[in-house]
Amino acid sequence: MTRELWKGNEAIAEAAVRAGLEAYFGYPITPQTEILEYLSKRMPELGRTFVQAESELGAINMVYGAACAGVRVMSTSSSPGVSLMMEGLSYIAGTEVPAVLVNVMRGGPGLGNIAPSQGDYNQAVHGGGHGDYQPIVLAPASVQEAIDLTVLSFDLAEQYRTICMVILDGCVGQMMEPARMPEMRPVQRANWVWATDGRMGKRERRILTSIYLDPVEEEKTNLRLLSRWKAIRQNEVRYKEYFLDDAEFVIVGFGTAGRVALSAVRTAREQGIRVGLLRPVTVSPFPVEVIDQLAERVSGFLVTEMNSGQMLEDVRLAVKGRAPIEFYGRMGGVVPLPDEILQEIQRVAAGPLSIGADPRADWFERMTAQN
Amino acid sequence: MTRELWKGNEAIAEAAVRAGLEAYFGYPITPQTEILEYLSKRMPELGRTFVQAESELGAINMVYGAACAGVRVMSTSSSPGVSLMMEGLSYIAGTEVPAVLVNVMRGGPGLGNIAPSQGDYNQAVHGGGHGDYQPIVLAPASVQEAIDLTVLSFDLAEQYRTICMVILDGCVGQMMEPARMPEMRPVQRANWVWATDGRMGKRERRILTSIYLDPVEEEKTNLRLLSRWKAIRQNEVRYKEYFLDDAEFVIVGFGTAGRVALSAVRTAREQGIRVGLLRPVTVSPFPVEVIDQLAERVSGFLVTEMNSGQMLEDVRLAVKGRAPIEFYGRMGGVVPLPDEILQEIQRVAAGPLSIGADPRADWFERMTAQN
Amino acid sequence: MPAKGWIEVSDTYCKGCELCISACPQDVMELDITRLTPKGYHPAHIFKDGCTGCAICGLVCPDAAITVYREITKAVASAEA
Amino acid sequence: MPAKGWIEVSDTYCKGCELCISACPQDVMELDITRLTPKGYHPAHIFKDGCTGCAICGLVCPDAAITVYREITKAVASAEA
Amino acid sequence: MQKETIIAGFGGQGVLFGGQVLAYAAMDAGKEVTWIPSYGPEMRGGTANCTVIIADDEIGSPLVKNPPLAIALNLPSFDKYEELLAPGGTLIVNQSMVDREARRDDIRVIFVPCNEIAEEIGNKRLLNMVAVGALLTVLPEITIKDVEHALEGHLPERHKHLLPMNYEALRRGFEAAQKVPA
Amino acid sequence: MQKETIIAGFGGQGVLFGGQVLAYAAMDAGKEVTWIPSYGPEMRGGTANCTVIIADDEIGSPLVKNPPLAIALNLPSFDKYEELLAPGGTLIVNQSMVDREARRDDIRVIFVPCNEIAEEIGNKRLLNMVAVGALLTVLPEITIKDVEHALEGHLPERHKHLLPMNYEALRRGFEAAQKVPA
Amino acid sequence: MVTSTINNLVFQRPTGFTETPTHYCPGCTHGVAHRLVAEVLEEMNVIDRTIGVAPVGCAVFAYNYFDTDFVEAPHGRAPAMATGIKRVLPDRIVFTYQGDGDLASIGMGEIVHAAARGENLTVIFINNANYGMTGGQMAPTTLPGMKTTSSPNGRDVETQGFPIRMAEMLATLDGVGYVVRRSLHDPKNIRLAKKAIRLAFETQARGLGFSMVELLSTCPTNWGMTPVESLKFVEEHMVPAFPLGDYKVGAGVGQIKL
Amino acid sequence: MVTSTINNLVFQRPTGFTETPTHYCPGCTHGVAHRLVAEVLEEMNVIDRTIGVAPVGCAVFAYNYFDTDFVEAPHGRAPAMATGIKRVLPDRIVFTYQGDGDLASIGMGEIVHAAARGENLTVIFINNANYGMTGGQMAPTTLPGMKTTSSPNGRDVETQGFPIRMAEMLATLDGVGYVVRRSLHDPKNIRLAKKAIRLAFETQARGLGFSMVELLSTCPTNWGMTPVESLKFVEEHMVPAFPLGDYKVGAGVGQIKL
Ligand SMILES: Cc1ncc(C[n+]2csc(CCOP(=O)(O)OP(=O)(O)O)c2C)c(N)n1
Ligand SMILES: Cc1ncc(C[n+]2csc(CCOP(=O)(O)OP(=O)(O)O)c2C)c(N)n1
Ligand code: SF4
Ligand code: SF4
Ligand code: SF4
Ligand code: SF4
Ligand code: SF4
Ligand code: SF4
Ligand SMILES: [Mg+2]
Ligand SMILES: [Mg+2]
Repeated sequence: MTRELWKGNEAIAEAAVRAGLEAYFGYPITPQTEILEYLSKRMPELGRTFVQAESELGAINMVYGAACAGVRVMSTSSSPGVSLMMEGLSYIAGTEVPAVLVNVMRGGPGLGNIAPSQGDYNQAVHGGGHGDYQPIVLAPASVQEAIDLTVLSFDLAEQYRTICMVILDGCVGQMMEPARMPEMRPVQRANWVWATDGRMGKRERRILTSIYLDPVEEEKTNLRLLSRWKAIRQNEVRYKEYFLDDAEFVIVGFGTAGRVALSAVRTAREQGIRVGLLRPVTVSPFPVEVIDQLAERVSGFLVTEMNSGQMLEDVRLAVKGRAPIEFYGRMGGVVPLPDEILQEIQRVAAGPLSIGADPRADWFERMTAQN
Repeated sequence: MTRELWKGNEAIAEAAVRAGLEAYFGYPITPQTEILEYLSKRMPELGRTFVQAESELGAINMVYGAACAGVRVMSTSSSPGVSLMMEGLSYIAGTEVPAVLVNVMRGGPGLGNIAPSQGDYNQAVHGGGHGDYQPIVLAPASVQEAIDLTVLSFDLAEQYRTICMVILDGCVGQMMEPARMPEMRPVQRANWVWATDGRMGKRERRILTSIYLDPVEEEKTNLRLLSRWKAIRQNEVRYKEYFLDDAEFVIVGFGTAGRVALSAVRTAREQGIRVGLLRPVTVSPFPVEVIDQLAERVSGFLVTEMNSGQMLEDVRLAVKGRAPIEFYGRMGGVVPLPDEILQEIQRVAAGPLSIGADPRADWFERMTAQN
Repeated sequence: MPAKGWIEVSDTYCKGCELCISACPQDVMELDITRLTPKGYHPAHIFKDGCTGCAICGLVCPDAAITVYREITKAVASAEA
Repeated sequence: MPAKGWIEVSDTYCKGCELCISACPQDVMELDITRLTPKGYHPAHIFKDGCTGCAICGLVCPDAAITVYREITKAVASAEA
Repeated sequence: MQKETIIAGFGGQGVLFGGQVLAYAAMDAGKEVTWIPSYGPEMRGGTANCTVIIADDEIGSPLVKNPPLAIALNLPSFDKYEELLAPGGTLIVNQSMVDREARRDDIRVIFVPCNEIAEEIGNKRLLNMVAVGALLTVLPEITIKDVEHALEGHLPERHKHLLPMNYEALRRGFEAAQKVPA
Repeated sequence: MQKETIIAGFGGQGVLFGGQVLAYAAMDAGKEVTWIPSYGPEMRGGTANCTVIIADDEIGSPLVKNPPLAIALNLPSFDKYEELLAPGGTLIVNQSMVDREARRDDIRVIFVPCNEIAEEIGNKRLLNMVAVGALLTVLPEITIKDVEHALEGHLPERHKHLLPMNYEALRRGFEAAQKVPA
Repeated sequence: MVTSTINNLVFQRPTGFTETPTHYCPGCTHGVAHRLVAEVLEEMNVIDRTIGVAPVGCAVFAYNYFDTDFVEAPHGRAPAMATGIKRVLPDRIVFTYQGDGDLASIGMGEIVHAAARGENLTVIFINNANYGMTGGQMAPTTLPGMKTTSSPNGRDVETQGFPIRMAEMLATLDGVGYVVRRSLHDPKNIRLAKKAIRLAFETQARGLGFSMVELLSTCPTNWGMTPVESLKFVEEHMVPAFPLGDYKVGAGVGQIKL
Repeated sequence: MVTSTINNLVFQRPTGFTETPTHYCPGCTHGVAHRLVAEVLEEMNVIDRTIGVAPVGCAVFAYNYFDTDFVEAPHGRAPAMATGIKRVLPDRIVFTYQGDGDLASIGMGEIVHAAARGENLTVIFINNANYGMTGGQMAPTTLPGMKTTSSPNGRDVETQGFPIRMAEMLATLDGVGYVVRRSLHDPKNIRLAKKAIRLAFETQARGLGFSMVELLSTCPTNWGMTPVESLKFVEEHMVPAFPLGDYKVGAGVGQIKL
C-alpha cells in the first residue's frame, strides 16, 4: 500500500474499518469527534452498524451487547466520556467478552480543556472500574502506530477475551502524517463458543453474565482473568527503543511525550550526552523486563509524561531502587517541547542523582519554584 | 458517651449526622443500603435534606451541587455504583469543593456479588476518574473506626477542599460492635470564601467550574491540587501498628484483611514467630515513611488484601527492593480466615525469601496450584 | 353435566402461595398441610370433586407448577352403522 | 406625526449579524462597512431618518449591543397659567 | 480471654437476635464483642447464621473457621458445625429438629429440646433463648443475669411484656443443659 | 535534514490548507512529514496556525518552540513569530496585512504582498499559495513542481478548475520572494 | 349409543422454560410474567432465535429460566445492551425484562432513547412499586403515601416526588410502535397481559418499532402482605394510579391479526 | 401652547448582565435567550439571590455573562446539580440553562427525574437541533432528513431515530408546574418567550414545582446559514416539527398575574 497523508483520528476510524469493525457505538466529544463523524459516513456505506448513542453510558453498554453477540465492536471517546464508561468496562471485563475502546485524552480533571494530555494513564492501566481486572492498553505515538495498534487491538481483545484500550492524546489524534493503511479485511464472524447470538437450532442456550453470587465462584472467575493476564504479560509486551545500547541515562515516555523526548535525545546525543529513549507501546502490560535489565546498568532514568507522574510509578516498581529516577511532566493540556526535555536531560546528566529521592516531590518543587 | 452496640452501616450514617451532615444524596445498593435507609428516616426528622436520587450519577452530581453551595454533604454507595460516579468525582476534584463519599465495597468485577471485598482500592486511591487528582481515602477496620473516620472525613474534606472517601468492606458494614458516638455537632455553615450560595447583597458573584480552556491555567490548577496533596501527605498519614518494635516480619493489611491478620499475628507470636502488623488507616495518603523505615530493618513483608494485590504495589513502592515482599489475597468476596494468614506467616517465616521475586505472580501460582 | 377435569401440582415448583386456591372458581383446592415439598412448602392440591379443568389455577400460578387435564366425552358411531 | 427615536450600537458587543437590520420595521439600519469593531466586525448603525424608537432592533439583538431612545413630546401649562 | 460462638438455624428461628442478645450481654459485662451475620444475596428463606466473639482485648477477625462453641438449631446446621467445631469444643443442638446422634467424640454435644421447652413456656418463638440459656453453661464469662439485663435493655418495647417468658426460657435452657452429663 | 515551518494567520486565510499542501508535497517527495494544527476550543474566528515538519528520518516532536521557518499572514502572527523564530531563520510576512518593519536583525524577514498578488491573479483566497510559493525560496528540499503535484493530487474535485490559478500564485509568490534582497 | 372419553391436556408448564425452579418469593407475579413470555415465545416458535436481556433486580436470574440465550445487563442499561445485540443480529428476537427501579429510575435515559430511536426491541416492564431485590426501597413508581424502607413515613410527594407513568410518557415518542399497560392481578387481566405480550413481540417480528408492555406486579415480601392480599392491593391501589390501557398502538400494529 | 421634549431611554442592555461580550457566533440566538433571562431576573429583582447552572455545550461559559453566582455542571447533569443546590438553599432562585444534546440526550435521566420530583427549579432549554459546541453533530432534536456532521446523508429515522419533543414528554409528569415551548425567530415570539421565562421563574418563586421553557434557537455556524436565514429555518422547519404552545400549566401557575 502507498503512503497517504492521514489525520490520526480518521486513520484510527479507517483502520478499524479495515480490521473488520462490524459495529460502532459512540458519542461526540472533542478531540475525538472526527472518529465518530468519519464512521457515521463510512459504516453505513458498507452496510455496517453505526449508532450515535444517547451518551457514553449508552455507548459502552451497546458495545457490551454487541460484544456478547460476538462481533468486532468499538467505541471511542475522550476523558470525561471514558469516566462514564467505568461501570460498563468492569462488566465487560467480568463477562470476559472482547471489546475495543479508544480514549483520545484531554486536559483534566473535570471538564478541563481539549488540549492534549496523558492524564488518564492510571484510569486506563490500573483499572478505573470497580473490582480486579486488567485491560490491555496500547499507546501509539504516530499516525502509523495509531493505525497498526488499532488493528492489533481487535486481535488481542478477541484472543484474550479482554478489553483492549488505545490511549492517545490530541496531538496524535489531530496530527497528519504519511501512513500506510492495511488491506481491507473481510468481515467474518468467528464462531465463538461463548457468543450469545441465538441458538438457531444449532446448540444449547448460552448465558453471558458477570454475577457470581457465590464468592468462591467469583474468585475462580478472578483467577481465570489473572491467568489470561499472565499470558498477556508473557506474550504481548511491546516497546520501542532508541540509542539504548550504550545509554548511560534512559528516558522513559509514551505517546507524544515519548516522541517529543526523541527530539531532545537526538540533540543531547549531538552534545555528547549518552542518553537513550524507551517508549512503551503497550503501557499495559508494562515493559517491566527491559527496564529491569536497564536498571542493572544505567546510572539514571528520566520519566517524562503529560501528567503528574502516573507511569512514573510503574517505572519505579520495575527499577526497585537500583537506579535514580527523575521525573518531568506537564499537565492540563500543556505539551512539553524538546527544549524543556533537553534541559532536563542536561540537568540529570550533570547530576548528582539520589536513589532515595522522591522524583515526583522534587519535580513539584521545581515546577512551583519556577512558576 | 457510653458504649452502644452499633451496626457498621448505621454507625456511619449516625456519625455523619452527628458530624453535621446537612444533605445526603444516594441510591440503594447492597451492602450499603442500610446507610441510605437509616438516613431516609433520620435526616427528615432533623429537618435536613435526604434525597434518594434517580441513580448514582444523579446522586454524585447532587452532592456536587450541594458542595458548591458550601454545606456538609455525603453520598454512599457500593462498587458498581461508585464506578458510575467517576466523572462526577473528577469534576468535584477539578472544582476544588469538599465532598465525602463512602464505598462499602463488594465482590467484582461487574455485578459480581455482595460479599465483602477490597477490590476497589486502586479505583479509590489511584483515581478512577480522568485527569490528575488525589482524594483522601480512609479505611476503617472496626465500627468505632468507621464512626471516627466518618467524622474525620468531613473535616479533612473541608480543610483541604478535596474529596474524602471512606472505603470499607461488607464485614465492617454488617458487623455489630460496641462503639461510642460523638456528641451531636450543631449544623453551622462555615462562611466559605468560595461557596456559590447566592450574593445576597453581601458580595461579588462567584463561579465554581472545572473548565480551564487555557492549558497553562489548567496546569496551575493541577499544581494547586498538588500543593494541597503535598500538605495532606505531610499532615494526614494515619496507621495502626501491632508488635512492630521487635518484629522480624511485618504484615501489611487494611480494613478487615488487617484485623483478620491481627488474629493470625497473635497466634504466630504464641508460636514464637516475631511478626508484627501494620494496618494503614489512611490508604491515601499511604503510610510510606513507616514502611520505608521498616524496610531498613525487617527481613520480610507479607501484604494481605481482599483483592489481587492492589495496595501491594504501594508497599512495593515504599520498600524499593530493600526487603522481600510476599502477598496473600482472596478475591471476589472471599474473606480470608486467620488460619490462612497464619499459614502464610509460617511459610514466610520458614523462608527462603527472594527480593527479586514477583509477589503477585508467585501468589497466583500458589492459588492456582492449590485450586 | 359439567366437564370433568383434574390437575397435577409439581412438588418441584409449588411454593404454597395459595394464588391458585383463591382463584379456583370451584373452590376445590387447598394446601396439603400433610405434606412438605423439598423446599419445605405445603403444596396445593385438589381436596374434593368438582374440578372442571378450567385451567384458571394454572393461569395464575407464578411457578408454572400446575398441569391441567380435562375429560372430553363425545359420541361415536357404533361399529355396525 | 410618528414618535422620533434613535439608537446607539456598542462596538464592544455588536458582531454585525444583521438581525436588527432585517428586523427594523423602518428599514433605517445597515452595517457600517466603513468601520471595524475591535473584534473585526462591521457594526450596525442607522443610515437614515425614520427611526421611531420602537426598540425592535434591541429586542432581536443577540448581543445586547443596542440602546434605544425615544423623544416624547407633551404639552405643559405655560408659566402664567 | 476470647471465645467464638456460631449460632445457626433456619431464617425464622431467631438466630440473629439470639446472637445479638449475647453480644449486648457481653458489652454490658464490659467485654469486647463482635457480632456478624452471614449476609447472602437477597434470597428469601434458607439458613442463617451469625458469629459472636467475646473477648477481653481488641478483637481481630470477626470470623472463625473452627469455633470452640456453636448452637445448631436445625439439622443442616448440626451437620455443618459438628464438622467445623474445634476439638474440645461444645455444640448446643436443638434436639427437637434433629433425629440423629453425635458423630464426633472429641467434642461435647449437648442436646436440648428447644422447641418443646419453648412451647411448654407458651411461645415457640423463644426456642432461641432456650438455646442461649443452654450455651451459658459453657460460657461462664456471661451470666444469666447479664443476658437478662441485655434483654431488658434491648428488647423492642412492643415485646417487653414477653420479658418474664424470655427469662424463663433462658433458665430452662440452662437447667436442661446442666442436666446433660459432661 | 529536518526543517520546521509554522504557518499562522486569521482563520479565513487558508493557513491549515497551506500547511497541508506543503505536507503532501513533502510526502510525495518521499520525505517524512508531520502537520499539526493548533486546535483550540470551539471558538469561532480568531487566529489559527499549523506546524509542518519535513525531515529525512523519523520525526520526533511534531511541535517546536523556535522554528527556523515561518509564514505570518497577519500582524498578530508577525508579532508572535518574529519573536519566536530561531536565530538565522527566515520569516515570510504577508505585507498586505502588516504596517511595520521587522525588529530583529538576526533573522531574515521577507515581505510579500500576498493579498494584492492574489487579487491580481483574480482570487484573493489564493493568498496562502502565494505565501507558500515565497516559502519555497528558502525550502529547497521542496520544489514548486512538488507542490503543484500535491495540489493536483489533493485539491478537492470541485476546486480542480482553480489549479492553474494556484500554480500561478505559487510562481508569483516565489518570484516576489526572490526579488527581495537577501 | 356408544360414547368414548379422551383425556385432554389443557394446560402445562411452557417448554420455553428450563426446568429450574425460580428464586422468586412465593406468590410473586414476576413468575406469572415469566410464564407468559415463555408461552408467547413458544407459540411464536422463536425460542430458538431469541436473546433475552436480564436486568439488575429480582429478575437478575431470569436467564436461568428461559430456554433462550441470555445476557445480564448493568442496572438500567438493558435497552442499550439490547440495542447493541439487535443492531448486529436484526433477524433475532431481542427482549429486555426490567423492573421499575431498573427501567424508570437509573435506566430512564436508555429506555427513552431506545424508544425514540424506534429500536425493534420488546421490553417487559415489571412495575411493582418498589425495589424488590434490595429490600423494598422507594421506586419512581411507588404510590404517594406508600411506606417503603426509604420512605419510612410514606412517600411524601413534596420531597420525594410523584410516581412516573412510563407507558404514558413513552407514548409521546414517534419511535414507539406499541406501548400498553396491563396487570397480573386476576385471570382476566393475565389473559389480556398475554395478548399484549404477544402483540409486542409481533410488533418486533414485523419491524414495526419499539414495543413495551408495562405489567402491574406484586411484591408480597416487601409489601408485607400475603400473595393473595397483594393481588387485591394491585387491583385497589395500583390500577387506579396506573390506568390499564393501550397508550400507543402504531398504525401497522393495529393491523396485526393473531 | 408650550411643549417640552423629554428623551426617554426605552431599551438598554440589562443590568443583570456582566460587561463581558459573549463568545457566541454572530447572530446566534443563544444570546437572545441569555438577554431575556437577565431581563426577567432583573425585573423580578432576584439577581442577588440567583444561582445559575451552566451546561456543557456552547453555553458552557454562560457563567461569564450573568451577574449571579454560577456553577458549571458535567454534560447533562445540570438538573441534578441544581437539585443539590436548591434543596440546601430553598430560598434561592436556581436555574439551569441547557442545550438539546445536554438535556435531551445525555441528560435525559436527570431532567425527567428533576421534573418528576417536582424540584422547584427553572430550566431554560435551548433547542437548536444539533450539537453546536462540538461542531454540529446530530442531536435528539435534529429534524428528519437534516444533514449534520454525524448524519452526513441527512437524519435517517429508520436507523437514527425520531426527534424527541421534550416539552410534550415532560408534560406527562405530575411534578411539573409549568412547561411550554416558545421560539426566538421574530420579535413577536421573542416577546412571548420572555413572558414564558418570567412565568417559569415566578412558578419557582412561588414553589409551584418544576418549570421549563423550551426555546427554538438557531445555530447559523453549523447550519451553514446566515443568521437571518437561520431565523427563517426556525420558522419554516422547526416550528412545524416542534409546535409552540403551553404543554402544562399547573393550577397554581394559571392564577399568577403579572
Ligand atoms: C449501579 C447499581 N446501582 C444499584 C444497584 C443495586 N440494585 C440492585 S437491584 C436494584 C433495584 C431493583 O428494583 P427493580 O428494578 O424495581 O426490580 P425488582 O427487584 O423490584 O423487580 C438496585 C438498586 C446495582 N446493582 N447497581
Ligand atoms: C461526558 C461528555 N460527553 C461529551 C462531551 C462533549 N460535548 C461537549 S458539548 C456537547 C454537546 C453540546 O450540544 P448541546 O447540548 O445541544 O448544546 P449547544 O452547543 O448546541 O448549545 C458535547 C457532546 C462532554 N464534554 N462530556
Ligand atoms: S399457585 Fe402454584 S405455587 Fe402457588 S400454591 Fe398454587 S400451585 Fe403452588
Ligand atoms: S382447573 Fe379450574 S376447577 Fe380445576 S382446580 Fe384448576 S381452577 Fe379449579
Ligand atoms: S428602534 Fe425601531 S425603528 Fe429605530 S432602528 Fe430600531 S427597530 Fe428600527
Ligand atoms: S443585532 Fe446586534 S449584534 Fe447583530 S448587527 Fe445588530 S446590533 Fe450588531
Ligand atoms: S422481593 Fe418482591 S419482587 Fe422480589 S421476588 Fe420477592 S416478592 Fe418478588
Ligand atoms: S456553534 Fe451554533 S450554537 Fe454555538 S454559538 Fe455558534 S451558532 Fe451558536
Ligand atoms: Mg421493582
Ligand atoms: Mg444544541
